[in-house]
Amino acid sequence: MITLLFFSYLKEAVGNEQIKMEYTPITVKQLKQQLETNYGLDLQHVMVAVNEEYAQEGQLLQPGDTIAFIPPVSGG
Amino acid sequence: MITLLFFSYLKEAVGNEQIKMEYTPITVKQLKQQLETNYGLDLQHVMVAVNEEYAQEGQLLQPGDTIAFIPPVSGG
Amino acid sequence: MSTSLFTITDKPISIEEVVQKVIRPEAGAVTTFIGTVREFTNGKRTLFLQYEAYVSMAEKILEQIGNEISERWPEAKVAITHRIGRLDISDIAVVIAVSTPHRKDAYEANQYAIERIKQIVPIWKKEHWEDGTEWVGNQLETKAYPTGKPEGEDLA
Amino acid sequence: MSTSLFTITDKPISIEEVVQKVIRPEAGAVTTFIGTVREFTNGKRTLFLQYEAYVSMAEKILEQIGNEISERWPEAKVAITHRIGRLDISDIAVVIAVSTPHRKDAYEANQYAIERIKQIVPIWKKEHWEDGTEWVGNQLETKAYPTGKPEGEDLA
Repeated sequence: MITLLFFSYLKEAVGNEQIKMEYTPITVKQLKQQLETNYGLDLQHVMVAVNEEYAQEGQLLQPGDTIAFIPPVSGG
Repeated sequence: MITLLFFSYLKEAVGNEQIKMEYTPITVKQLKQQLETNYGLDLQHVMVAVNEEYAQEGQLLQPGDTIAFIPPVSGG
Repeated sequence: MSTSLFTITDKPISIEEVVQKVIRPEAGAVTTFIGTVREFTNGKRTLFLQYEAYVSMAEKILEQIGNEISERWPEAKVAITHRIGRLDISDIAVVIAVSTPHRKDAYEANQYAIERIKQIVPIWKKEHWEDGTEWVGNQLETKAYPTGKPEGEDLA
Repeated sequence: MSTSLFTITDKPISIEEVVQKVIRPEAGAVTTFIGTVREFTNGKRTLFLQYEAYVSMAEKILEQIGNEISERWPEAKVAITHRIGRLDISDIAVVIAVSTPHRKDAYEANQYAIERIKQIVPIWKKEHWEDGTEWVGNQLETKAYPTGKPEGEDLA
């Protein structure tokens, strides 16, 4: 299993803060493409954190990973 | 009459915070020279305020003026 | 209050408490940055804001910013508290306190901290206007997505 | 506390109170500078400091600095409180708070204020060391006069 987390407008667009998915050996980039297709999202400017660390697009996901989708931030 | 005010190490050197003097029509510079002679002070780096405003050396004193001798400041 | 130097909280922030975390005998200068909720942005009135964070990661990234500052300004000590939840006009959203032996470093390191917060810390704010709501959509706070999603040229 | 924006006090300074004087709906950024008593200066241990001011003039000059800031940063609002009397290590000597709509101005105007305070506000501090006392004799805090008066090259 992997856990997906959504924040800000993505949470509202997906309709969920958290989604559990079966693990398959794919990269961050492939997961983004999959979500863009399934949910009609645009994730081009969305950063991805794997287990609370920013990840490169090419990173291969591992079973148990928590993948967070981080829209452009606006704290401060 | 004029009133002279001393601060910081000048107050200790003069031994007084405040001195009243008879008014005579002299400039700030002349007053400084007079005090340097009478008290053995060095006022070269000391600014002078007349009635709470920084004054030029050439300013002529008026009766009733309050003249403050302002050593290099060290607030903050 | 949290005694941690880098904290996300849903309670009002005490400036004194954040400052106390960095005051120390060897530091003579403390700078703070206090971000408050502004009523008007580009002429539009804000009623209130809703801040949301990926809390556990946000605290880690705040700590990372602290480490970046230590590399650049080795004598600096930093504490940052960011509030989430509903904030009204003039409420304090963030307090950054930096102490250093010399004041120039305290200003520079503090400014570095707020710039980095606006770049990488996973915190988002939703503007509540009189006529709707908008998630603020980029780091420079100049863009908003009225539909709740990026659109138009942002999708290009 | 004084409600005046520019104040000399012989009481401990509340950071929150100084900050509250400049928080307003149109400002989203507040910077503060907090000057604290440092224990070591050039390797020498300070026991405590004694601050003295020409109070009435000092408040006027602080206000003048506020006016200078308004000329350079018209949207800035400034409050400054400086403490006098005996201050121990880590006690707060001065708090400068500046609010602006945009943060860059808040940092710049704040730094301008502390530089000007160190140049022109009639406040002096006397260092109390383990082996004596010294009036700090120039604006850069690098010189002291062990005899209580300038001497040597400072007289040249």
